[in-house]
Amino acid sequence: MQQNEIRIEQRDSVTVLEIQGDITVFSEPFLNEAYTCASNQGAVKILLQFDGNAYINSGGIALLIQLLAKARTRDQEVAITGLSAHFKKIFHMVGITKFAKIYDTLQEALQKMS
Amino acid sequence: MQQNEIRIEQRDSVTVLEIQGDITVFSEPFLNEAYTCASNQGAVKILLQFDGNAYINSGGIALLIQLLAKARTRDQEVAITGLSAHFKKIFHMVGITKFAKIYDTLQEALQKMS
Amino acid sequence: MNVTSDQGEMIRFLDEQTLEVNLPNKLGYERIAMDCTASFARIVGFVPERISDLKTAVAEACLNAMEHGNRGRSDARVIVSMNFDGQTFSVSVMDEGEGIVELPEDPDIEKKIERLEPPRGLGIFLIRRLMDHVEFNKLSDQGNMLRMVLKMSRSH
Amino acid sequence: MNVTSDQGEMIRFLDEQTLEVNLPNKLGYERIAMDCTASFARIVGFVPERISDLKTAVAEACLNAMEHGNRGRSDARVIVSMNFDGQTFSVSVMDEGEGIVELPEDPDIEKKIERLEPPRGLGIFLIRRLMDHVEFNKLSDQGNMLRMVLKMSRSH
Ligand SMILES: Nc1ncnc2c1ncn2[C@@H]1O[C@H](COP(=O)(O)OP(=O)(O)O)[C@@H](O)[C@H]1O
Ligand SMILES: Nc1ncnc2c1ncn2[C@@H]1O[C@H](COP(=O)(O)OP(=O)(O)O)[C@@H](O)[C@H]1O
Repeated sequence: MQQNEIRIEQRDSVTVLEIQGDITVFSEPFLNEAYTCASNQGAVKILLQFDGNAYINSGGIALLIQLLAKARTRDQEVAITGLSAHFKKIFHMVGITKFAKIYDTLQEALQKMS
Repeated sequence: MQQNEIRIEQRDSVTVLEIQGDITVFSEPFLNEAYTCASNQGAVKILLQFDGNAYINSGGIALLIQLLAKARTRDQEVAITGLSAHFKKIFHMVGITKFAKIYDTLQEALQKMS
Repeated sequence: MNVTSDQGEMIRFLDEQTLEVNLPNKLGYERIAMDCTASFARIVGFVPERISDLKTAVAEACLNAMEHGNRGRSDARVIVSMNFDGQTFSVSVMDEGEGIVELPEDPDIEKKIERLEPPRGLGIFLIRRLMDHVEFNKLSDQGNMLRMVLKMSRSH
Repeated sequence: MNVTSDQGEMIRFLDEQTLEVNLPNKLGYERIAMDCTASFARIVGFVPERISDLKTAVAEACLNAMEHGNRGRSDARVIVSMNFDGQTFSVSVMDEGEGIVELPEDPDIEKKIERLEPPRGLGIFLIRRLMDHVEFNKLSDQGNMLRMVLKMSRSH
């Protein structure tokens, strides 16, 4: 039903996953494929760039937690940008921010990460 | 329940009514007051500037038709801007465009009207 | 499918493609039905332009149900039922009235501006122009029903 | 108010402040309930921030109703009833299940990342954090009900 389009782009040392669309349980194949692809290319710094209008629910957040768990075992740094104020708050509440920095803009993220 | 905020601004020979909010039957007092106020100040060229996100229904369009009818008896020129593509289509369907020109932007309207 | 219960009222069975919104008869609340229909149409894949058409048609049908069908009675209800079968998106708007006595003629803007015709009378015209198919005065368990259809084929 | 008809099923009376959405049990359709609730909350004057909270809470409650209450059964329904009395916006989400057996503890992100706890289990936590008041396992004529409340006073 619901699909994501994910573009992978290397910006200096940072691998940006630009994720279009909602983040729900239906995102699983898309998110996993993009993450695996980035990892196979040797990514060590990964920036997840969400669509500010996306609907993100607990199923989608669970997928992100799984991604963060994998990244930790591989010593990858993961950061997040493109969240609306509401989802920034939600990510704080859940504690995602303990394992992934949240940046307001792509520019700020790229600058601070490299 | 629903309110409009209307700002009246004189731009050279054109009186601009900048209308915030939805256009429905609830807009009647707001729209009438603004139109009367502009007319009393001697407006001859009136530009209605809508909010592109407004919800406009048949009750609101009926109010506009009444305004156009009054303007005609007073030899005022009325034009419209700030409509979404959808409401441009609707205004064409109903025939509003026979009595009020629709412009894509405020700038274009001001230029063509003066 | 409708069946009549022992008490004579009808019980409507809602199937797996059908969604229903039950609204109080309150002017302004047509927006809720409108937003709900738009949300459904977006999920099943209609393009923004057609969703705008649908929103206007649903709002106008609800306004008519509130004003004419239910005659503004605050204890009446408007029920909006929507269904998508993969091809056809249909929306039914039900009120507790008797239906339309006479379908209005298309509005004449010249006459309206000359005040030879009342400024109102645009709702049904818009519904007919925007939807692919419209049926008036259908009998439902709630009373009168207007049913309108949007087809997926027409470039979504 | 609920009354039991001759046939033993319950008939729910909807009052002038109450609006109801009746959804098929389909993952993804929680968005429709969410958009409908948001539309209602916007009309009665809640600010965008609180509407976002409400949207997430309603979506999570609907997901739980679909997955846990109705156990994914495609012929089951989720009913979302919403009411605003001028002060309190309340949303009830009903499913055909037995209710929650044990309220989960708050999620522990460290444990989740260490895989000592499943990644899921965030829904009820979010609902409780975002709403002003939540009641679980209320009995309704549909089965199990979760009721949540948003107060107007809290800076809208
Ligand atoms: N649901 C309804 N029940 C009864 N009569 C209706 C209904 N909808 C429309 N009508 C009748 O059709 C007429 C035209 O409706 P419409 O084109 O929407 O314009 P308007 O609502 O401005 O009169 C109404 O004036 C009314 O007499
Ligand atoms: N409507 C419901 N009916 C029955 N059980 C429920 C319902 N909602 C939640 N639960 C139970 O509470 C648990 C926690 O729910 P939640 O916090 O939303 O996380 P998750 O849905 O990811 O498990 C669920 O796993 C389920 O056992």
